[in-house]
Amino acid sequence: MAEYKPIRKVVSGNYAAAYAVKHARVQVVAAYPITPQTSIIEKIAEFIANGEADIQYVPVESEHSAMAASIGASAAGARAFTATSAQGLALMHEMLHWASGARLPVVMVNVNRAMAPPWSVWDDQTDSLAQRDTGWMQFYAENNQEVYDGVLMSFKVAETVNVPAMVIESAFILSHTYDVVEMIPQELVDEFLPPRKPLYDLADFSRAISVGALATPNDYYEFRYKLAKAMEDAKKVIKDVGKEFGERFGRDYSEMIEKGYVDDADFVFMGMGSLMGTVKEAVDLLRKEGYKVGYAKVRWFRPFPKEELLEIAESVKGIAVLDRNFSFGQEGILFNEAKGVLYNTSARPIMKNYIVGLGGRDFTVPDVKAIAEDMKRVIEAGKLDREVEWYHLKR
Amino acid sequence: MNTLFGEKKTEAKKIVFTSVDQYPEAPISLATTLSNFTGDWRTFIPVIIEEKCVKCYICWKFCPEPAIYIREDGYVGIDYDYCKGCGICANECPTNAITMEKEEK
Amino acid sequence: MIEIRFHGRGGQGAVTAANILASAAFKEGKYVQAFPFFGVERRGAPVTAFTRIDDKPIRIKTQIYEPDIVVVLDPSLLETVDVTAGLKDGGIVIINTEKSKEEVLEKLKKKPGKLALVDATSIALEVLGLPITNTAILGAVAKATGLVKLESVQEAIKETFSGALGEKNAKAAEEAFNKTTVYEL
Amino acid sequence: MEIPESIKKRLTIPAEEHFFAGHTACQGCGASLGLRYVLKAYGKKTIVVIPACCSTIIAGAWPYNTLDANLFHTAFETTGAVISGIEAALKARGIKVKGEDGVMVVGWAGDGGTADIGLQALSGFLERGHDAVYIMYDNEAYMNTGIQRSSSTPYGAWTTNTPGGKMHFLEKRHKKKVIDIVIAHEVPYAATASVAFPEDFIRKLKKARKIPGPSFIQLFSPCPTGWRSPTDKSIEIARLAVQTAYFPLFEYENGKYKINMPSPKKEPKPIEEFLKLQGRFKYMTREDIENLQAWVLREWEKLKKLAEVFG
Repeated sequence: MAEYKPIRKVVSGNYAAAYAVKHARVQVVAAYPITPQTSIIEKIAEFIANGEADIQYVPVESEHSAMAASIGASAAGARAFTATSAQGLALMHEMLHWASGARLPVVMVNVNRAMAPPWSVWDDQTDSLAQRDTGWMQFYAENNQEVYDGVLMSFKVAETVNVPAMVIESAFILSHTYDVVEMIPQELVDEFLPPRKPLYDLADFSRAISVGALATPNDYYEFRYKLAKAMEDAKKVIKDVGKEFGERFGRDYSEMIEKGYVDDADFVFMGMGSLMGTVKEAVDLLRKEGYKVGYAKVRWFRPFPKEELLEIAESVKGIAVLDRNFSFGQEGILFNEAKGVLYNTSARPIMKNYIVGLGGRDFTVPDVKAIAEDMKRVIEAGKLDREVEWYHLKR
Repeated sequence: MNTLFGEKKTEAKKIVFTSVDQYPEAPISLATTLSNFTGDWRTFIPVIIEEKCVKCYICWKFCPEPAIYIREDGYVGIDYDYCKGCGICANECPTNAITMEKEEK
Repeated sequence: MIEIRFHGRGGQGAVTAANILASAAFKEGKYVQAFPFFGVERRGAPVTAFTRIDDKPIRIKTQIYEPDIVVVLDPSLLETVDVTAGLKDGGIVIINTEKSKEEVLEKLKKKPGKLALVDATSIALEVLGLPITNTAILGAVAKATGLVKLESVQEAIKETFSGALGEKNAKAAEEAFNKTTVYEL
Repeated sequence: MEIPESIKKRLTIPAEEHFFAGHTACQGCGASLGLRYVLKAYGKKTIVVIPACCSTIIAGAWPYNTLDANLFHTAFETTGAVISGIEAALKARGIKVKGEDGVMVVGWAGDGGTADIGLQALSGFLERGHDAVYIMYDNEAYMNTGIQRSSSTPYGAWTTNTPGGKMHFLEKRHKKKVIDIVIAHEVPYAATASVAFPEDFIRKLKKARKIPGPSFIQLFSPCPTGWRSPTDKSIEIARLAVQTAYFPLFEYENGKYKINMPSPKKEPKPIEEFLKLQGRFKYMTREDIENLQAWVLREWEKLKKLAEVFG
């Protein structure tokens, strides 16, 4: 193994994604422009134009076709990548099922953006979380570094378990924010991520195969189980790949939930994506002020890290779940998932759901402090006043 | 074996799995449809009158199954395991060398 | 952590200025973050961009509400935008203007600790032949704040714009660096 | 079994079969014949993409494959996009596509999946210029879901959602001219073909293989089930569609039109000859038939003019 000397660059989250695509030696990119994803494909096009990347770029006429073309490319043995956001992701929905059902390890970056109407181009997780049941893995990046690392790791995990993966970054807060990213020299990426070995290959004519034919009720069920099992197996692969990544490049991702101050915390903030950067900053300040608070950043939402969540829940009195998303008629989506995990266990922390930052409403350090104050009060009272708090709501 | 698909047909098997472990990881096919004998769909059966056959192979050309094959002697044969009895061969035969007859099963 | 806010108009390169400043600080071993106001940018409309500079990794992901430094790329913005909004006590304001210290102070809602003035538009017109002031103003930022060296700014400029364009822009920064007047208030 | 060389020489279409029997197409199905011809023309080094349509079923339920070639089943509206992605992957992997010995990437979609829900993906495929062949097998309605009208359904036709009845609720619009939309993309090669003329169809498939860029073939493909026609009449009906100039066979190659059939010099047969064999047209009034006949002749004149001016 060659010695690791990182290349540090100041790049946007979108450029970090594009660099990762280049370094992963992606062979086919089929994508459609949409704010705020567009600069990912612009940067990839620039790499191609400069002769820096040997990629077949298919400028499709819609996101539905972007995913369809990616599926075709992946089925024909190529390493395929696409990127989208919000409305585009919703348009792809049908084909997301197709990618996972055909067991194709397509990797996609979704730039989290709120769904319209009203029109919005700002950060909101409802677009990706609405794809929860499509059989895609979901990795939520906190910062640009995690966008870059996430894309590289996702290819490795996806191609090991033959399940597609989505790397999710916040609109503007990451996509258009320049930040320091440590990139990995190409030869070291190559060692970490060897060429793809497909499960099947449409370009192999040694035996004629059909993929995805009609399966009767007698057979369909078993294929669903296979996918469920692969997603479950992915947990170990994710942890192993995350550990390997840490050993090679110094950034450990062996935990599906990144934890801070959990061991002696009364309560923790739980959430996903860029808002957890602000939470970490705030938690440090709160600690200095004497609050016994920690954080639990959910990196992988699918497969869901049940076991790690349970460990946290057993050691704290309360969990404040921060959801930049909402499931109408119910509650925040991460909150809903986390509560569900704990039902059949003995862990019974008080859990309160804070709906924050929908449609890009800025979520700041003072906001975290205010929520900490509220959560402290709830824990002291030993009971919930209300389960779901629309924190930012103008009243 | 004197049929269109010869050995492939004799080897064709129905595949029935009883355990999830037997299934492939992805829904890829494992066999041809040759094990599916569609001949029992038939109500009318094409019968070749060899004396009238001029070996034009139009029937062979237009068989949608395909269930008509060309024999070594140049005449055509019908693989009744697959022939669904649509009657195109009889309708297209320029010399009326194929007739459709009610099949007794 | 130092937080800087840029005010400009769409098309003047405020966002690029924020990025170049971040790159320059990055060259000097700092951790940086640069981003536009998360809005819908249109040519001519007032725009805001931000830079954060720190000695340790920057985790905070919010907009900047209480800047240490404010940089104004277009003098006309003083008429319509409260550029000193949230400015920390003793903060620095850097303005592209031909006007005098007194005239400028009259327009500012909050008195800064330090005021730096430079006629970046004239410099840009002279050196680049275009009234795009984002690179020139960075020379003034280097001069007034000492946050980054002029050389780092010039290097970052040349990485952003290649060839002769980069050279010219680096020269504009240098001109501005030399022509900036700094007032301790 | 092997066909003797002496006989092979006399065959008008390739002897090789890459389409297995045992498939589950209806009796007298035109689409299954079409697929058989495609594979005769292209052989087993072919990747066929099939969206939701009758051919999904015809090609075999899991775990069986009717094609002696690789087949990818995809969603209804995605044929154009999926063949684009496959072609891009093959190129990325340095695998030869099209030409004499390259891999053939073939989209095989029905008229609903092409003229309606798949039109956008088809357009994208055509305008981007991928090296693949898109075949629309045209049975003039949504047959797989139980005979609903598509934009390719002809004027006056009965379908289950244009059922006639006392309000005379039949298809009121003429057939969408998908081939004209395709030609508007300035594709290198577009053609119409018919299962009744396999030699012509296979010649066109082979031409599509040689010409770089995207090719499109609209294949007239009778459906006895949906057309309420006797199963043995499929070829006869398809032949009459050409002879009446209802579905003339022509080619568009690099800007030039060429009519193959029927002869532009002869008067086409009256449309009734085509209509009378099919139960789907039995609710048409005399006026309906006249309207359809007028449309057929008008379009035929138009095509003849195009061939004359841009021949």
